[in-house]
Amino acid sequence: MTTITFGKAINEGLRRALADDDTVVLMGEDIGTLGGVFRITDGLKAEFGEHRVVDTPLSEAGIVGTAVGLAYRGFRPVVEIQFDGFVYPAFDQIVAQVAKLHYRSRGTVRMPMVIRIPFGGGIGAAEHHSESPEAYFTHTAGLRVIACSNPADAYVMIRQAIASDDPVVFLEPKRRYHVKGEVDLEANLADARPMGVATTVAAGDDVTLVTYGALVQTAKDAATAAAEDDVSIEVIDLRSLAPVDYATIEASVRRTGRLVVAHEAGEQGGVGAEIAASITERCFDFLEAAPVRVTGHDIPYPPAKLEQYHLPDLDRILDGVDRALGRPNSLSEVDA
Amino acid sequence: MTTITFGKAINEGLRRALADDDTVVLMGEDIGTLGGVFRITDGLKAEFGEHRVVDTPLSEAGIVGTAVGLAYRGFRPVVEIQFDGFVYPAFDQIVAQVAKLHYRSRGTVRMPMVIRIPFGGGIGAAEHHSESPEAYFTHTAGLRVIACSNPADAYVMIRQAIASDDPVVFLEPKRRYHVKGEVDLEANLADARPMGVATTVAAGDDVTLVTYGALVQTAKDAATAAAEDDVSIEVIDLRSLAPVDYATIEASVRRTGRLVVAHEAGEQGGVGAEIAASITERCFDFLEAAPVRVTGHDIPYPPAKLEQYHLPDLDRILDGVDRALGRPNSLSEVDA
Amino acid sequence: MTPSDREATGLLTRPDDLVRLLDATGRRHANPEFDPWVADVDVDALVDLHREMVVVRRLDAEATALQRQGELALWPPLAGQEAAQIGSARALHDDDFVFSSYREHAIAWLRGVRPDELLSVWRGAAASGWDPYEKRMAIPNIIIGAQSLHAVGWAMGAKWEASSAASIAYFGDGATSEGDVNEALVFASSFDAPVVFFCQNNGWAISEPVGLQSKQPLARRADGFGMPGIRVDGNDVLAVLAVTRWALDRARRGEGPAFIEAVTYRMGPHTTADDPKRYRTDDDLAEWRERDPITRLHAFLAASGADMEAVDADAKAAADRAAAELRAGITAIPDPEPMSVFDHVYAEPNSHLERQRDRYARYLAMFDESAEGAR
Amino acid sequence: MTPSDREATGLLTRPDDLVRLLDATGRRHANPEFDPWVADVDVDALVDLHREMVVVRRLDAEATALQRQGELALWPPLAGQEAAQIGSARALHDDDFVFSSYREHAIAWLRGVRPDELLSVWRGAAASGWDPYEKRMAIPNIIIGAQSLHAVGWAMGAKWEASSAASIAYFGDGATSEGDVNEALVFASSFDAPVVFFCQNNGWAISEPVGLQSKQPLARRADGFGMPGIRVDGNDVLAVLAVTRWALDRARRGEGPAFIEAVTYRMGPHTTADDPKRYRTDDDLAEWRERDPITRLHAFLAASGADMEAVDADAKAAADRAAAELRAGITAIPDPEPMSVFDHVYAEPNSHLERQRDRYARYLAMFDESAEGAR
Ligand SMILES: Cc1ncc(C[n+]2csc(CCOP(=O)(O)OP(=O)(O)O)c2C)c(N)n1
Ligand SMILES: Cc1ncc(C[n+]2csc(CCOP(=O)(O)OP(=O)(O)O)c2C)c(N)n1
Ligand SMILES: [Mg+2]
Ligand SMILES: [Mg+2]
Repeated sequence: MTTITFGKAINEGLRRALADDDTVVLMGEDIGTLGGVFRITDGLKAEFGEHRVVDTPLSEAGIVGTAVGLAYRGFRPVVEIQFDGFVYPAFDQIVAQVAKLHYRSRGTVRMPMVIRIPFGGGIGAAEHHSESPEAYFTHTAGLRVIACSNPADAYVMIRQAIASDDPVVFLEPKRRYHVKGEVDLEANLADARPMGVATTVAAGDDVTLVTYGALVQTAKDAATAAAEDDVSIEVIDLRSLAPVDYATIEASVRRTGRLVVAHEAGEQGGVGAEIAASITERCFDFLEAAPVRVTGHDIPYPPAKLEQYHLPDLDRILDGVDRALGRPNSLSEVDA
Repeated sequence: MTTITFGKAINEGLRRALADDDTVVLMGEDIGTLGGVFRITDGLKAEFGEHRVVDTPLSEAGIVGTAVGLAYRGFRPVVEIQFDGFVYPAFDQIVAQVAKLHYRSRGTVRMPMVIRIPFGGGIGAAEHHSESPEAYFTHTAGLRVIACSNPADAYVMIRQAIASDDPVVFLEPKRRYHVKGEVDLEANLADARPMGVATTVAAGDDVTLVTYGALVQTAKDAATAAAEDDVSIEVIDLRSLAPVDYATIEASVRRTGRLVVAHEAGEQGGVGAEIAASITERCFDFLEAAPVRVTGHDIPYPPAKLEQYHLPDLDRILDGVDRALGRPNSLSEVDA
Repeated sequence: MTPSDREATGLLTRPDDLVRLLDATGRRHANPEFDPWVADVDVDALVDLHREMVVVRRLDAEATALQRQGELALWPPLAGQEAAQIGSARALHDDDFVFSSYREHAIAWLRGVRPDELLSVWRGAAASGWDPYEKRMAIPNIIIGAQSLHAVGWAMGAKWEASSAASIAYFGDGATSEGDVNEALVFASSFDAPVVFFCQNNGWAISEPVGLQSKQPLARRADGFGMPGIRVDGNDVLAVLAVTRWALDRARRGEGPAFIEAVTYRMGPHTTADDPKRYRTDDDLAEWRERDPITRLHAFLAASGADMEAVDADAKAAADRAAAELRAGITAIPDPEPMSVFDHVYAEPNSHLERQRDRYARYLAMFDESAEGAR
Repeated sequence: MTPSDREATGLLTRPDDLVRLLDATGRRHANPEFDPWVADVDVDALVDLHREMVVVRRLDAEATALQRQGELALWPPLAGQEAAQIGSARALHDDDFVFSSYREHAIAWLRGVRPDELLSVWRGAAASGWDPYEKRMAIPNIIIGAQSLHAVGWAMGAKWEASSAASIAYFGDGATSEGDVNEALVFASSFDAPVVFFCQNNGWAISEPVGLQSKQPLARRADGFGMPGIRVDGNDVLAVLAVTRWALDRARRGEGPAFIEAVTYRMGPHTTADDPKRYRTDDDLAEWRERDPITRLHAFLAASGADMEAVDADAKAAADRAAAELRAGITAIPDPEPMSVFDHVYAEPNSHLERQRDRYARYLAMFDESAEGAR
């Protein structure tokens, strides 16, 4: 076990993947010489050379589109989109090509591509640098969507994503890049928890709180805070957003009878809508209250000084828990 | 009242908008000389000239991006995306510019743009010609998303969309283009039903069936068929997918206690998820069963010979109704 | 052009010039720069090119007929573009890799794609027709321009792996307006990728004349992206063969990408769903009929003293065989199984889709049961 | 170039040539083609250009300092690019319209944007700083290249409305690789839009040297898209003024778009969050310091016999005033109200958002109540 940052954990996972498999190639803007604007690929170009860690021209469709061609040739491209808000120019290549090529080619062409996206807010950034585009991808058949929440997972999951024969949108909660944690760099992929499986990161009885990425820590803190109030929250780190590990959530909700889903992305059509709808379908008779969503507002990401009024935080999550439990909450009068 | 096709109704709506307002300009591939591959803009270039009905180079980002510049100048651009599957190259301009510019400019820049998209399947078309991308747009703050289902609505709603100061993604169910209906060409916009309001197209007591676009007719047929079985379905034509007119749905579900949402798009993260989650939230105590979604599969749109096994049809909708009602259905054993 | 530019592109010919070895009457014109590239093309080889053009024109006509008969859902005819396609495809090595759009039936034909493999997609019976690795040709792309980036990526990989193969990206005149094609040129140049951009300028993007996409020869785009651009008479199979060989050869030798604009004409509708009468005149078409790619090679062969009766008989026989194969092929295409709608969405197990598939299977089974009950 | 090409572009200068009127030592070079465009630029006008460059360099330094002090969240310095920006912005008419990227502070300055309007965005206090219609300058765009299409659309509209105004699109060397910029060139050419593409090639796109985007002068891109491309010494304010005037003038006269590549250098980091030491050497920077845009104009003014003490004193005073305004401006920027997070998402009422807003207001009110309760 080594204690390293979240960012370093991904760096080590990428290094390991590059070392283990010659067909792995990293592509992106500023990922080579600079090591990425977040330094996630730091040192990798020096170590593996410019044909394994490729600084590309400034064009996201170009990056993903050429990566498709590389995959056609048998490579396993890992592309970096510099910030969440810059993935949209590549949207066509992702939706019409990356996601569909295995289907369209009747299984002859594999697209083992990983699209790494530092996502989410909370770092006081400029426009387009704090987005949560995950629902666009979870609604796209053919993709897998992963969000990691801690260094240990990050190290393992980036390697699992690269090893997957399906294309994976790999979301990295950028505001957690500097957080440290214990990582087992010798971890064997074969023994690792499959990336499609959710993790119960705090056990509880009263309400099930599902989230992913940066909010997992906030959710854990909420559980701790709630415990002082004698409210027992079970926190589930989703890890895989598509497909969702419903078995884990279902088992929990059948016990607790209450569900809260939290994410930074907007509410309308967000991942929370899918989980709320699916869990209602699967656990209707067990639910004691409607699933509650605690999300970013349905607004463009606001300027830095306002982001605290947009992002779900501990208090908003606890308010959501109170709503699920029927305790006094911000909407008590409204719903009454 | 005149009896015209759905396609002609849009054509007449566009003609009227062009005639009423000099700032309205139509842009797209093949919309001028050819009158569009579906002939929706037939005759308009001849009537209004090449600066009002503009054949553009083959580039969707280019079309939407230049339309943004035109809107900056005070125009009201109505752009046509030739088929649903070709909207993705314009996704960045739509999400980062069209949807956000009013917010980003603190209300100084209006984006009264309409993005017309013939959408959905059922016409035996080639790849990328039958998609239902609406959930990508309903999840995008700043956009309004409209889907019309009949000629009379189409004529009015395209004009309302053009008159709106907000950007509107306007979805036209292409397989209904040839269907005829009565249209009041003298209809006054001031008297028209607001486009944000849903329409109850069949009254019923046992279950609320919500859908939009091409499936509205299927839903009405399902209601007729179910009536013979003494099942009374209330069918709601959503019309506006963002925002959703929850007042109408809520009032219905409070009476029926049961909800079915149907759409062609995939289930995972589709519009149905949002409606199921929102209605559960709003009507939990009134629901007698979990909301049911009847949707396309979560697969890339399949080849023409398979589309009947992908698209919800009357039987699948009735099966969904049976699920909502707890009558024998395809999942009876599974759920038991 | 200054000498330094010539050096940069390796070309004497300017992108505005039209490389033509056989004119519309079938007369052979000397071209010191490109003649060497077809020095080996003897009468037999010309007869082969002629036959293949006759065959693909026939295949195209048969497919169009099949669409009219309801056997195909749609067909995008290639008529008029035989020389551009046969000439360029003949220049390819076996290990080269093709990335194409939807109209490149003749390319597929020369890559060994069988008629049933070609037709299954247009019949709506399958998402794609052939194994790209077997034919060394990717599945065609309908999203305009998208495949150009794939060709570049493939070529980047070929270079990194020190392979001697090249890729070729086929796209139309309309496609040059899409961002993807331009980005492909940027990447190809930056990475010196062994890729040839083969633009079939057939005059039209559905109803839009090429002049709407560009006011000048498309080949001129290339220079600005750091690669030679060459304009070739796309109805001259010999010239197309020559310039494509030249471009592929320099790509393979590590000299980077090149851009070819083959000036041709789409004689038929955009697809069988299109009505070109709405946007172009018969005169326009008539003019291009005069420049028919097959007629001119035929004339040249005749003037070269080939036994034209044999040539014609042989071509007709080959076309008849291919047509028969095509008609047999269409009936051999199986209708897909309903549940196959779920196949190949993912390469690996996917819990969500499996559940959805199971549920749909149960749903379909209901009808079997009720059918059984009814018996 | 052949005479016919010259005609097409209206240029004697080739896109590979660098238009330079003042060299790095401040010596004036005659240029028969572009001298007429600055024939009216007398010493007073030069002094004005000098002063504005001094002012914006100072504003830039102040803003950088404010970022270091935590008053701004981020700042993308323009240092080194003063001539490219001041020269081109001085060429604009009042009714022209600017579409820019994020580094064009000097453009904004000359368009009359106040320091507080300029800084509020970088402080994280507002989504945008000024009214685009008042300043005739759109809100800046961070999505690389996106604004180029907006400039073209605006210009298309100007043409259709027979306005005599033109638009100008500012973007960087890196941006030329994005599909949007290329599509903008296509549309501009197709519609003969009165737009000037002004590419500041400052050598870098964050850590990537321009050579990764293009192996040759970016100005050469233009010809392939049917418009003249011109390469100008971007550190020579006089030359920049001349070529931009030329380009805007022909655009206004209905001769269509033009592309200017201003060769300059980003002397500072990409943004205050960047560390250029990781990707470029001090030598590189030192070389460009020799070509400083301000020094050379200063030398030329001195050689022209201007009263340099007055010039310097005047420039310094203006810079001091601007700096004071800037520092005062930053404190004048109000922190936004929490509930303003919902403002301007839509221009019209929106039931969903209104509900969400109400609920959030209730949520925030809880804290007020508990705060009150605690009192
Ligand atoms: C991204 C995208 N936009 C629009 C279309 C619709 N479309 C199909 S073919 C075509 C014209 C293509 O013209 P060109 O590139 O010249 O090829 P050609 O058909 O002439 O072979 C268009 C607009 C599409 N398939 N993809
Ligand atoms: C679509 C998109 N991709 C990536 C980025 C991240 N990014 C911001 S600035 C920049 C470099 C831009 O370089 P250039 O166009 O030369 O402009 P400069 O910064 O030199 O002024 C990059 C890659 C972005 N803002 N937008
Ligand atoms: Mg064409
Ligand atoms: Mg730059």
